[in-house]
Amino acid sequence: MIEQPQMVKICNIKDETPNVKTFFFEFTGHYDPGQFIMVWIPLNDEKPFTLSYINGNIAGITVLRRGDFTKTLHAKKIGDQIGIRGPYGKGYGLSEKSVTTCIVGGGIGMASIACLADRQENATFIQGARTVTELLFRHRFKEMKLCTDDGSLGYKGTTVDLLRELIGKHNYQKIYACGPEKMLHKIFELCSEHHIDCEVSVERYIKCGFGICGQCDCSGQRICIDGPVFNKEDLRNMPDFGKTAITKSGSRVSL
Amino acid sequence: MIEQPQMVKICNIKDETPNVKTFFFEFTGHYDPGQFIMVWIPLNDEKPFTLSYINGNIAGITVLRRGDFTKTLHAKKIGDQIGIRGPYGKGYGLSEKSVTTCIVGGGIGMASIACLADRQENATFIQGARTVTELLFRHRFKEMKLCTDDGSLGYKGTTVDLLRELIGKHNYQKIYACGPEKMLHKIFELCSEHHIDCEVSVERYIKCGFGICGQCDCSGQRICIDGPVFNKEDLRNMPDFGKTAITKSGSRVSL
Amino acid sequence: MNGKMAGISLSVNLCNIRLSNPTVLASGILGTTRALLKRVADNGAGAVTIKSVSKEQREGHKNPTVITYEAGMLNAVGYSNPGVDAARSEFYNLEDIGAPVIASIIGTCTDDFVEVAEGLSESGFSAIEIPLSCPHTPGFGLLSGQGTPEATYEIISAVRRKTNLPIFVKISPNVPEITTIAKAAEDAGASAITAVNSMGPGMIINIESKKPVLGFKVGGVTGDALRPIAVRCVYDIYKAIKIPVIGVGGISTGRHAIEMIMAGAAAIGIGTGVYTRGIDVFSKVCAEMKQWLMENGYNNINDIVGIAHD
Amino acid sequence: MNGKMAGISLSVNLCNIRLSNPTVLASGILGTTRALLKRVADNGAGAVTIKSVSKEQREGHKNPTVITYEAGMLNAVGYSNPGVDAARSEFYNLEDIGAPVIASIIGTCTDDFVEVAEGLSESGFSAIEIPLSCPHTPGFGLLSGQGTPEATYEIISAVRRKTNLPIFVKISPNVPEITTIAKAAEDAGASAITAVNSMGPGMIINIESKKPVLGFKVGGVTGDALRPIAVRCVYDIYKAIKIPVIGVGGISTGRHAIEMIMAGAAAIGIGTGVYTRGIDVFSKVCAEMKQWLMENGYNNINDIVGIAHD
Ligand SMILES: Cc1cc2nc3c(=O)[nH]c(=O)nc-3n(C[C@H](O)[C@H](O)[C@H](O)COP(=O)(O)OP(=O)(O)OC[C@H]3O[C@@H](n4cnc5c(N)ncnc54)[C@H](O)[C@@H]3O)c2cc1C
Ligand SMILES: Cc1cc2nc3c(=O)[nH]c(=O)nc-3n(C[C@H](O)[C@H](O)[C@H](O)COP(=O)(O)OP(=O)(O)OC[C@H]3O[C@@H](n4cnc5c(N)ncnc54)[C@H](O)[C@@H]3O)c2cc1C
Ligand SMILES: Cc1cc2nc3c(=O)[nH]c(=O)nc-3n(C[C@H](O)[C@H](O)[C@H](O)COP(=O)(O)O)c2cc1C
Ligand SMILES: Cc1cc2nc3c(=O)[nH]c(=O)nc-3n(C[C@H](O)[C@H](O)[C@H](O)COP(=O)(O)O)c2cc1C
Ligand code: FES
Ligand code: FES
Repeated sequence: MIEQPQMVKICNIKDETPNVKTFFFEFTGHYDPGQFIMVWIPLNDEKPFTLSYINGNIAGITVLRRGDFTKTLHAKKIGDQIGIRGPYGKGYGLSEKSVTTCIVGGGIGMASIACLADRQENATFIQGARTVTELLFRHRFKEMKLCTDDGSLGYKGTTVDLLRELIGKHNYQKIYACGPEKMLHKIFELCSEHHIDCEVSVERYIKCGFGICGQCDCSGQRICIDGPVFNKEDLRNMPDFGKTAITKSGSRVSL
Repeated sequence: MIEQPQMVKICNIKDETPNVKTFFFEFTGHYDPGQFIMVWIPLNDEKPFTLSYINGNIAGITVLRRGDFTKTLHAKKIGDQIGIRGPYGKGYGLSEKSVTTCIVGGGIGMASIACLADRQENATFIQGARTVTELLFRHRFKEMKLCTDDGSLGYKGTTVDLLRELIGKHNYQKIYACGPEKMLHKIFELCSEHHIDCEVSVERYIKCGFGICGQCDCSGQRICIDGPVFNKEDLRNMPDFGKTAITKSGSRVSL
Repeated sequence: MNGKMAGISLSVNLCNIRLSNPTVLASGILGTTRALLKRVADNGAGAVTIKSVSKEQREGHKNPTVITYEAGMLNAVGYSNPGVDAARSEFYNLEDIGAPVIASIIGTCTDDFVEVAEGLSESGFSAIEIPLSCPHTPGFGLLSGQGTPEATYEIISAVRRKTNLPIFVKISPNVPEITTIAKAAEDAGASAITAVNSMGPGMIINIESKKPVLGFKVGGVTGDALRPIAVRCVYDIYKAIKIPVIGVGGISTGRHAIEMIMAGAAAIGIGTGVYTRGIDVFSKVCAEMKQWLMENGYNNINDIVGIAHD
Repeated sequence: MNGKMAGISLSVNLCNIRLSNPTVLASGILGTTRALLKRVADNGAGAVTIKSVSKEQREGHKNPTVITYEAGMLNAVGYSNPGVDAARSEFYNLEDIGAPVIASIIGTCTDDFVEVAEGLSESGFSAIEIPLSCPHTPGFGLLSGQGTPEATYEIISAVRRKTNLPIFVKISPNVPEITTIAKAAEDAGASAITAVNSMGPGMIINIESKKPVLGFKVGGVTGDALRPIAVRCVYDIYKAIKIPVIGVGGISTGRHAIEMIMAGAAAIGIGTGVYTRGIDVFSKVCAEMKQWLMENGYNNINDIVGIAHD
């Protein structure tokens, strides 16, 4: 394979929330939910995003506006081109229909888990956000259990609080999660405690995307190629998970 | 394909005449009679030879001692290694059994035509040499018609003389020939005159063997990749054939 | 589609030489005889270059002189050529070739270059290319110090004084500051820069025999391995000088050609591509360029020259 | 077969550092954290090198920083690193890594090199590698003139005075006379030469967007494209100096490693090979080397070092 961006035309843009937009483009490769692509804006930068939609040969990325790159991306119009390469990494492993599963998305982590939710039938699906206006995909997934930190909609509290309650009632055998690492770490602890399988998607600073630069390290695991999705056993051997990460320069910071 | 020599062990050596030896080695690739391989002696040189024997996975080259390279080759012992690459070029086209054919080998040109004679059934096979001790493969091809310039064995005269006589008697539809270019050119003229198809193998100085260096030119045809075997139509458009050739330096010399 | 493609122009004007398309047969590939030049022109080349000619005849290095590997080709032909007098008789009636013919001349000293240039001046060549950059022939190019700005200036000025033909100076990618060489050539009166010659040299060792494979042990590296280096050289030179650049190195597809042209090449040379895609690589590359131009809304190749700098 | 292979020794002594095998993780590949170094050692590397560390933290160039193409890889990471103080806390307990760890240090001036070398001197590194040869980071390597014999001599002598660790000097293939740099390093007290760093730089233009792909536009070329150049550099340097050479460039198989060792390398670095064959490229290359040695009647890798020169 040759790791170089291919230009694609943005064929549609959807405003999801005031700070989140979904960009649609043609995409024909194989894609496992949880994998990511690198999105290139020439002369600007190139950063990782998961596919949040796949519909025939149209895929979408759902992007939260944060810094320079995502601001530039948000300014793109229908017809503009972006470069994409990938998909990269190891996605979520789908469960048998008979396995009772729960999917948890926190914040923009929803983007990563949406395609999984499309494919994993009969799962409980929990979404958490700080407030009602930040909730995503409410029309797409009608059965979602919603949590907001401020109680502006649904359960008042975190996804972890709600998950803890639900675990008491349901016999989940497998939990999938994507969101802030603090949330993921709590879910990992919860799953360890209750002996539930889990798979979570971990974020680190990505440069190459294919396992050579070492930038995305988490305890010797390369997020980009060994992850981004890890299971409970993997995470047990990743002491950095939930604790520290290395930045763009390689400096170690506490989470 | 990667054009680099592979080392093979010489597993047998046969003295054919005082000046000609056959070297046998393992060879598994596909080979069309008339194609050639490049034979490398490390730190010495690398030159073209046709395969003169193929028997299962053992092939042979039959080499006339001439200058530095063939002298060094003649000094090789069983167990020594040589490098080979190829086969290269376009070989002879085999004829249907129903086509009456004649194969003509002159001097060391016999090496090129021997594997064709193995495969082309029911052909008349003529060999010419200066004298009896230079005749090749007499045990291998029992039915050969032999000519010597000095009359020391068989027909006294050239292969062309004999061929002219035989054409009178037999209705050859196709003639194959390899040998000195003067002989080839006469056979080509003979075939043109009698409206007989012919294929002859032309020699030029070979360097790359795969069509890039231009060293083996004959009227815009590259011997190494467009030939070395050409048919009557090809030859008609090759005014250099039988007349001039370019040498190792590119100087043009008359034949 | 074919109808639309017909409206797309590949023709370029290179130092007042009209090329029907920007593909040029690079020197040292098939340029040994008049007949081969004609055959290459018949296969679609916009211009053809002869194999470099020196004052005296040269046999070149021992074989193997050309080998390939995973990423390209290595060669150390060693400038075999029949010498200027023989070349003059080989290359006659060049108007009938069907494409402009470029002479390539080499020398071991300034006087040699002048003598060979003069020797070929009446033959009908459209331009003279002067490689100062061979990495594997003692007495010539990099192995005799011709690749410095000073030597480049001296040699090119001397030839400039003796001929009215356009002069293309062919330079090496193996130098820390390629633009200074290009500038020296421009200052000396060069009409265009050919960038680049083969890089390295490189070596491939056959591990079974424990010996370097090439007869000369080392040779210049060309083909895919060279392409990004050549593109960067052309990109840098395009910014640094005003005369046109002929981009050479690793081009075997229309996309490669377009990449090189976007970097700033007014025309593109093809060498190793004759191996990877056959002698009709020229017409293939042209068809692919046309296709791309059509699909991307261009109808003239000249519109994209240097566009990557915008 | 396995019985026989067990009798074959790959272990090498490099400047009195014992390596269980000659494969070394090249600098800049995965060497960002202690955990990754350990993982590479677990995957069979004979030694591992950290990503180059400068005095201050650096974010490096914008992405894309690493891309691949038909013949290899281009990178312009731009020496992102956390700076020497952070590196000291990252790289602790190096004895537990399972293979010797080599520090790689960079600087914009001689004092920086000295400061970084001193800053890492108590961390348990087995050697210090000093690249003077990066082709794509302003202020460092070739872009700040560190690749000349004079600069090499100055920087290496200065560091030599301040540390007792073996010093490996990493040099560029982009210089007309590589042996003069190797000699300058040897004269300044270097313990070994690492040859080579990435070549070029090269450029790849995305023709649809008409823009260079790398964030820094140009980047060093590595992988298959580089191998014959690297082999030739090692071959030349081996003849020119007495200290050992670590051969780096395009090695991803046992055959490649053996070729480089025959050219004169006492050990071999692997970078791009981590991409082409995976993180276990080290154990794969070792298994392939053993297999070849066995089939060819050798039982010690040291017996073939430089054998192509005989
Ligand atoms: C595997 C993976 C999948 C992702 N999927 C999505 C997604 O679907 N939707 C979405 O909105 N975001 C996603 N992200 C995060 C997204 O890459 C960052 O939000 C984006 O790069 C921010 O760039 P910026 O220049 O706008 O912000 P900056 O101001 O540069 O940074 C804002 C935050 O984003 C992080 N970030 C910046 N660059 C990178 C990078 N190269 N790699 C990882 N993190 C970075 C920074 O560490 C910081 O925390 C994903 C990240 C990873 C690792
Ligand atoms: C396609 C082809 C197939 C051949 N097959 C055979 C064969 O099966 N058996 C055999 O004995 N000979 C064969 N030859 C000829 C053989 O290549 C030469 O005899 C050999 O190269 C001579 O090398 P030397 O150094 O011993 O002699 P030199 O003294 O170098 O030359 C003696 C003669 O061989 C010719 N010659 C030398 N080098 C080459 C070269 N690289 N390419 C072509 N001709 C060369 C010279 O022009 C001269 O006429 C073949 C040649 C060609 C082109
Ligand atoms: C076999 C071979 C012979 C060459 N001979 C010459 C030569 O005589 N003069 C010259 O200027 N360049 C010579 N070159 C260099 C080419 O003209 C060209 O610059 C180089 O091959 C890069 O282009 P490519 O990658 O398309 O092959 C030669 C290259 C090859 C492969
Ligand atoms: C992504 C990447 C980053 C690199 N970073 C560094 C570096 O920080 N310091 C250094 O000395 N060399 C660096 N290099 C060069 C390598 O160490 C090595 O010399 C080069 O890649 C050639 O080896 P290879 O062909 O096996 O990759 C880097 C190479 C790559 C591909
Ligand atoms: S991003 Fe480079 S190794 Fe993961
Ligand atoms: S030998 Fe090189 S083209 Fe035929």
